[in-house]
Amino acid sequence: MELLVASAIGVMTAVGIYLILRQRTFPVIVGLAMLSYAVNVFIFASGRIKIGFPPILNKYAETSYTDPLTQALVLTAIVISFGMTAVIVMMALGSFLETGDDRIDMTDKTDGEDA
Amino acid sequence: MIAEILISALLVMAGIFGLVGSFGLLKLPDLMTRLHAPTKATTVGVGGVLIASMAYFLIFEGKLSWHELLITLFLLLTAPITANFIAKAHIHREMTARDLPVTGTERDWATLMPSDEPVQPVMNRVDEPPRQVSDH
Amino acid sequence: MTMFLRRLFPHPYLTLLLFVVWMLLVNQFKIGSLLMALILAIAIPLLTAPYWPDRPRLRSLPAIVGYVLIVLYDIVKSNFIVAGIVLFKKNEDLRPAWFTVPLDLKTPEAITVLAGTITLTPGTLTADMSGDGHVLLIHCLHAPDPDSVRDEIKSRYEARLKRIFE
Amino acid sequence: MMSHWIIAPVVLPAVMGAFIVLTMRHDLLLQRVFSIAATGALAVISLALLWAASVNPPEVYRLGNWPAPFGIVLMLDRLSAVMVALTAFLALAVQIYSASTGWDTRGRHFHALWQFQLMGVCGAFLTADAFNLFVFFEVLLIASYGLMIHSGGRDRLRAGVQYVAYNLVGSTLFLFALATIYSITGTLNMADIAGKVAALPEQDWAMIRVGAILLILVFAIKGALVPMQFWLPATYANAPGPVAALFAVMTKVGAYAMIRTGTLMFPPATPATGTFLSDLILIAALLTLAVGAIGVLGARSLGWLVAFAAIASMGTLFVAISQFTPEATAAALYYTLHSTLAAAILFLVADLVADRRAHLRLTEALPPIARSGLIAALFFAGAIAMAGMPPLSGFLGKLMILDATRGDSMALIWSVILATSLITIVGLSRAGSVLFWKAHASTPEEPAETKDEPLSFAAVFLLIAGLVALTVFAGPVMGWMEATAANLHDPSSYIGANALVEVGK
Amino acid sequence: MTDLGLLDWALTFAFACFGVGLLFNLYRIARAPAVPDRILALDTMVINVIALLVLYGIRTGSGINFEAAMLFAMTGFVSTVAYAKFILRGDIIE
Amino acid sequence: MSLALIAALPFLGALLPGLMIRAGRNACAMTTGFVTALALLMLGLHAPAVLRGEVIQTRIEWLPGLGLNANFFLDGLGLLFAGLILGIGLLIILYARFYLSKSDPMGQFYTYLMLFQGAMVGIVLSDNILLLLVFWELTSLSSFLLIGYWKHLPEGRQGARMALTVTGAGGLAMIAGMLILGNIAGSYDLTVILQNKEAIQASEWYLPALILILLGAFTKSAQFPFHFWLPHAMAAPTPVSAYLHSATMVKAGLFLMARMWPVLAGTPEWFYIVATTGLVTMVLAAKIALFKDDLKALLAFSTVSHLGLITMLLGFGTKAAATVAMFHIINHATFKAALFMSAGIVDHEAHTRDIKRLGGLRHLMPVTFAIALIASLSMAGIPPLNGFLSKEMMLEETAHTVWAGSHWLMPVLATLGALFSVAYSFRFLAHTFLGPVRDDYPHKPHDPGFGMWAAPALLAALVVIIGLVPMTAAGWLVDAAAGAVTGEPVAAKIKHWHGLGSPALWMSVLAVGGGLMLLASHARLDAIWNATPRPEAKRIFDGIVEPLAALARRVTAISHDGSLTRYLAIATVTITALGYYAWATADHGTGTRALTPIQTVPAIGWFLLVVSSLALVAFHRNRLLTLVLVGVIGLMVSVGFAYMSAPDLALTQISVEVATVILLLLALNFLPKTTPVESSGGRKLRDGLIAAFGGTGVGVLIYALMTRDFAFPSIAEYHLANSYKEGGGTNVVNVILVDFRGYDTFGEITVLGIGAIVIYALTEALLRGGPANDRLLAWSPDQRRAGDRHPLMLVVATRLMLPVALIVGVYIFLRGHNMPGGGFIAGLVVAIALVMQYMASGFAWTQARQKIDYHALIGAGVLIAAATGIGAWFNGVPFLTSDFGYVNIWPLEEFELATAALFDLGVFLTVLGAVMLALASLSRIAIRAGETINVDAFDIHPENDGPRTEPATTTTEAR
Ligand code: NA
Ligand code: NA
Repeated sequence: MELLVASAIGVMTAVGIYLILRQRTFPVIVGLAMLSYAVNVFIFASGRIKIGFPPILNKYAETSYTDPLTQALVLTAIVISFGMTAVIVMMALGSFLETGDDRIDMTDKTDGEDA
Repeated sequence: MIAEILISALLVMAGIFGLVGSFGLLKLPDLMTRLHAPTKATTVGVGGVLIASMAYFLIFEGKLSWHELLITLFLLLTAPITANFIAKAHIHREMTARDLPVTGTERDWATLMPSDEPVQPVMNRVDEPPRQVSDH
Repeated sequence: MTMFLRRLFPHPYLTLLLFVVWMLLVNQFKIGSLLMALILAIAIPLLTAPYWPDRPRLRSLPAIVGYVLIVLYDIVKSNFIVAGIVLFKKNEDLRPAWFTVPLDLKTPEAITVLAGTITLTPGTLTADMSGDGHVLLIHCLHAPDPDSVRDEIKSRYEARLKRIFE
Repeated sequence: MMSHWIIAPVVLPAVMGAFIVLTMRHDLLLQRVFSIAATGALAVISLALLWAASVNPPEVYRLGNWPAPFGIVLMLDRLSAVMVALTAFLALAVQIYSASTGWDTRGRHFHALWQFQLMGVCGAFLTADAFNLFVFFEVLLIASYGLMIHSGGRDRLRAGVQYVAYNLVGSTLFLFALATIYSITGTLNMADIAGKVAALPEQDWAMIRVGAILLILVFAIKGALVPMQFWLPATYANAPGPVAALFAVMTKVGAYAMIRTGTLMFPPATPATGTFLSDLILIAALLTLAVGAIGVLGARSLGWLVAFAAIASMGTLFVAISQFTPEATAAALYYTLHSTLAAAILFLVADLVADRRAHLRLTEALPPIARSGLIAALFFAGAIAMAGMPPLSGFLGKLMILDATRGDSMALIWSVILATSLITIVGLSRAGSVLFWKAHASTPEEPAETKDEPLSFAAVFLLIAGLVALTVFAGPVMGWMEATAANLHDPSSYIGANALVEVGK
Repeated sequence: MTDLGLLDWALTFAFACFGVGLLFNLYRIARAPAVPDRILALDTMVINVIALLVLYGIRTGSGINFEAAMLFAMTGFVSTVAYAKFILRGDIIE
Repeated sequence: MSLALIAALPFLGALLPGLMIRAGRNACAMTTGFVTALALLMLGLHAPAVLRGEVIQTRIEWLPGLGLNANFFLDGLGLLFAGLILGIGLLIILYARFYLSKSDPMGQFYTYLMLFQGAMVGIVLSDNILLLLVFWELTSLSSFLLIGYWKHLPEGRQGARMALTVTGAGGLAMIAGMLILGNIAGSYDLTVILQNKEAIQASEWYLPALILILLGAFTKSAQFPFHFWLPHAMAAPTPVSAYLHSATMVKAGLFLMARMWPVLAGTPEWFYIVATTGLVTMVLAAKIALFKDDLKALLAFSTVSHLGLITMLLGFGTKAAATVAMFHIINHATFKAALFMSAGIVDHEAHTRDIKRLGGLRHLMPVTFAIALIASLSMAGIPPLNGFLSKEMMLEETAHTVWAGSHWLMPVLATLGALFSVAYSFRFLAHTFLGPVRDDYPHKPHDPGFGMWAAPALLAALVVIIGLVPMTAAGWLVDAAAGAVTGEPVAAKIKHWHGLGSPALWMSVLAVGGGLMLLASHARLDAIWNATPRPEAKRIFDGIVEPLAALARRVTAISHDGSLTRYLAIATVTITALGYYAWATADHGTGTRALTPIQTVPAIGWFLLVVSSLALVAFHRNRLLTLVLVGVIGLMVSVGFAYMSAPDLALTQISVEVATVILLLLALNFLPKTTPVESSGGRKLRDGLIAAFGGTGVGVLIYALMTRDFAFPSIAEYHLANSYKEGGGTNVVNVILVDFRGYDTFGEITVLGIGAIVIYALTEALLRGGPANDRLLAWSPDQRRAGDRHPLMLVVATRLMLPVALIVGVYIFLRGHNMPGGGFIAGLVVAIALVMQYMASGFAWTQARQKIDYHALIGAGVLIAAATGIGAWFNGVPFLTSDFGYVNIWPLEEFELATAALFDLGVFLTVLGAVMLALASLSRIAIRAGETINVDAFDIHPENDGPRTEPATTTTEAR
């Protein structure tokens, strides 16, 4: 499983990087979402993989559990990146409505010359 | 033993129907026919698995789990809506009134009814001189 | 009193349903659960009542149960038929068809149940509705004889629903 | 346990922010009164904390009463106390400016976002938990997104999107780094990490080095260290003036985190990481100085000029940080205080000009503005502070940094610092001459329109007074910073405060 | 998991069926004439995943993932409707 | 203390003019003059002691950590310079009062002047080289203000910038030099450094320090090749020129060389650098002065030349030469200040300084002529004036100096310099004042009032007095100053006549004679001069600075061109490369942890995930399809979590994923539906490589991590062990979230809440007016829309599903502490249920039927969470300390009454409010774009006909 998880993280990261290098806001946002998927799984995997041992305590059995801490961290990370995604989506929309195009580069105007 | 056979049978049947559902998606010729396939995956397929699960937990673990029933109900409730929406999307995208039977009433099919707004080209092609806004 | 009850239970069947759902969710039969179920089953319909104006009156519980059983039976039966079609019938031999079902039903809820039933029973699928809500557009996977399908829908399902809802 | 005051700099703005959103979002006056009062209270509390940190050893605050390293703890030491105090005072002055110039009326939720921004910054300074640092980075970032695009507008939004996108990459990187570090050390408490990293078996060194460098890169983004500085100019130049002024402390969060990380978790003496972090920081810092100074000389608008000046100051700061010696760290801390105020002053001056001008381009002159003389004087003060010229504290800071950077690379460091100073001086003098002198060439008459916002000028004067105080009291301030640096470079008391103790729950 | 051979076999069979089903769905997502087809495939995929989750619950004798299955059903439905509504109207919550 | 006060007085005085100008120009000038006079008086009180050879010191601790202290000392050198600065300063204040016109802001002028004066006094009194640097840089700054005083003159602005740039650069070099010096001496105190000659001159850092310090001195004193800025600084008002460029600022460099003379001088390096520079400067500048037509430019180059002379003398490194240097400093200050003021008077009266337009003023301005006559004769070195005395002594020194083995080079060049000096001095006099009266002056000149000529007249008197009785008038001062410079007692012998055997006599005669001859042929030489191409300082300076500025502009514009894609590419490459570097430069043993076996169905899931991700790259232009693929990926990630023992993650991921897709769909409605092809093949390849590079790095890293065990036991073990016992919950993840790390969660929900209000505020800003609002008002859909907005089946189904989903939400909320679930997921479930309702019947329809304010939800949520934490304070325990107990209030469900549950309620409310507020904001945009609001729940009602809608304005917009 480790190989699958690692390669999946790698692929998602790569796709995310490729997309954040595009020139329109939309693919960049999708790329950021991919990166956040990738990093979430990365955090999760950094607690090592254990199949079939969820961190729900079982009073009746002597069992081992998977790392609950990384899961909690991922949860926090998911929520935060959700908030961030919502904001950037909205800002991208606002920027599109203000300017009439959804380019992410500002090369048409090299210097923020106006007040 | 009988329970085991029963559950196994349910599972096998469920598996087959689930697979048929997905296979239909591949095999059938167009969207409208393909749309029929997943109903099987939904109903007998997942339904079978869920009932097998209930039975399994009741018989082998000694606890009756009702969650599966809820899931089944939910899937049954939503499947028609899903199908309806995808069909409407298909009709909207691919079909005209001529491709469909007439309603026989004064109005056309709901999806094909004229919408209230005119259609314009994409916004960023509108050549509107950007107005400078300043806070000052 | 009736007024009070109607206000307390804007949707008695919904209340019942939620009560059952809660019990299914908590998966345990205790007094506490029952009480919680009751509280929620009363509170939530009250909260959501504005989203469900003009609720239909359901006439008879046995008719509802009967209808559900018939539909379940039909689902299983027709599943096999359609699975056969998917698996064994060549695409060239397939006779998909569009047809319409004019409605006698007027209640939105009833129409929805009918449309859902049509979709759930494999082989047929409710694709759309006429702009006035009086006709359903049905797609049939393999219907050499659409008229018979329409007739069966009307007699087997719609008629029963009419009894339940109107 | 001293008190709950340690967490007040987080809870107070958080509650105030939420309170504003909940109860007074329709009444700007209420917002102003409560928000400024809260910031004032924060300033007072921060002074108390500063005092406490001065007389007491580092103090731990166990959130949820869980023992370290299992729960999250806050640490109040001299460094975090001074950073919180800096933030509070900067925020107070700039907030008065915002209210006085009416910036807070030009969009919604200014004050709530302001409070949340403070919550995030203070939280980041106080926490001793690496993941919690991430969380508060995010708090301060998302609030900064809102403040950056406050009142909207075409360029601001486009720059805002870039700012957010770039920082989201940074946030992702932060998580990669934290997961890597946790995956090796099995802990998140920074003091605990320090101990674990120091004792790390050799086969895990490569991983911890990767984790460390990724972490440093996150802080490099925040601190605008080349080549991660690109987000800054457009962001700061397009942000509302007071927001940019407040952002002056945001880059310092990066610097703070770098100091904390580099002295606590990965000090150069640690075998696993060695000096490779400090070497990289030094190279990047010198480049940052160069990029900043060149940008000051080449900026076409005042906003960009100030932004690049801020970058250059970060370069100077990071040069000092990269030495990781007590002397250099002390100098870095002094320079942190100075450069934060200096950048804020210039951003506010730029805003004062912007308020009276159609544009801030430096390529063409516009007629003189109302209160030109006063604003020019303020600009002059800010510019000499930023350029590190006497008599203001920038000169002292720079002298201290030069004095503290003695080593193999002394000649290089000195050359870069001094050469970039010259470039900065030239750039600033050219800008000032176009903005305030050339104007008189086109139309000799004074403009009729005058807006009187005495409080906004008072706010700038307050910041300048801060610089003057830093200059006059350089001796005591520096003495304090030396003690702080000594604590940082001998983190035993910090680590000791985090030691596992049984806590009665 | 108990050592019931038959049930085990049936489970494996069901796993295989729904697993292969997923691959079919993937094919339909990758190769389809239009987006509605893909939405359909995704919807079916959700259903297959639900089935797999429940099967996994039987195999491990644990009901821990039932909530997940329930939520998959709910979110699968909502997102399918959202995609379709987008095609139909552009604005999904007009 | 009093020395510090002398230095501080001008600074304090700088505060007054701005104020006193309100009382009138006289009051302003008098106040300023009074302050200066006071400082001068205080200095004078110290003079007797200093002349006795005492050194007066004041020490104030400032920045002891650095060794920068406000230490002052006064010796003969300091006395000489401070006296000049304050004394001439006083005269300048007087002169300026009459020179400045009514339109000039006089308060500003005096303020700058006092700042400058303070900085100069500070320099000459500093006993700490860092303190000296402070004042040194201050002179650059204040002179910048003074030179640029006439803001409207482009020459003024440019001259100011040039002066600042050149002297600033020198100052910076000097900082380095001084730091080195201090480092060698072990102190930054001058008195200490001055006693460390051997250590300093023996140090390997001596030469660098010397060069760096001399750079500072040379730039300040306008020595070749840095002489070019001084003439351009002449755009300043004449009082400024007279002050800065005769008596003070330019002499700061000389002062510094004199100050450091005891430790730096006496080496060959010193001699060759300083003496040569001085000599070259003297000759070159004198020659240029001869051909300047602008009176002030002529005087400026003359100043440069004389500074060169003094520099050369200091460079000789002998006691005698240093003594002459001191004497000439005095003399030059007197005659040059007088000359500048005369030139200013001419300019003031005739409205021109162009020598070619002048002449004959002797008749019109006799007083001015008299002053100028005395001063310029002194400058020319005509006996018996003071200029003659020091020039003679200078020539004498050169005659004994050997330069690189040559005995004649020094004297010959020095004589040449003197010759030029005679020539330009006489030219100044002759071409301005002699000759016939002209009728084409721009303004008819006549002598100004007494106030204006009083100051130069006084100076001219000094010229004469020192010339006549040098030993009485200046000898004592020269002795004191030279004694301080050389560190030995000096008794200068200043005489008019050294006898016929003195080489200086003949050199002098040669200079005067040659000079007069040169002047005679000036017209011809001038023609040649004008015809000769030569480097023009301003053009060279501009030629350096402007291209550099342009280059900086280009570099900045190109590197910071607003291309985020490039910024991100650079960032990604940097991150990845440094990651690899960190990895490659240390040990990474192979992991020993046992691998988890791969099963078939998970492998299929992996395949789906990977294929969909890659498909995203291929299909990303079709944005709707992109979202469908994101849906697949999200699904696979969630189910992967479920499989890998993370049910809470599965629940969260899937609900977040849906909420995200919905947000994106809402936004996509207004965005273009496709992404155009913009990247070239090469660009795609580049990005692909970067992506592959980064992805591989991350994959390798996590694989390496997963295949080894923690180096130390994880803190998670504590969480597992204490979750139930101490945290009261069996779902350890949830207990971590609401208890062990509840503080993280507090931050996290705040993030969500902030995000929502950011979105809200942005929406307000967009709808407030402006291009976005205009675009929305003019908006119409870019795709055909179906006729049926609220399909009946969905509406009806939702009526049932909403309550069910809500009850599921309650269930998930309540069980969270022990089983997968909790406030966050519950919040999302409820939010999604509400979204379903929105999709069914429309936003506005739904909104009109509920009374919850989403802002309030967020605020209340955060406040509840915070209050839960604060509540702990009242128990005397830290923020967020939880308390719990299983409460069994019969007959209710046994539920846990944990403060953590209350905290979770805060989480729930915030999440719900945040998601809903974000969606509501998007809907408001749609409404502005012309969305109508339906009156009925669905468009098609079988019992009535057709959709009924109304314009949005009649209904309350979303909150
Ligand atoms: Na809408
Ligand atoms: Na939970």
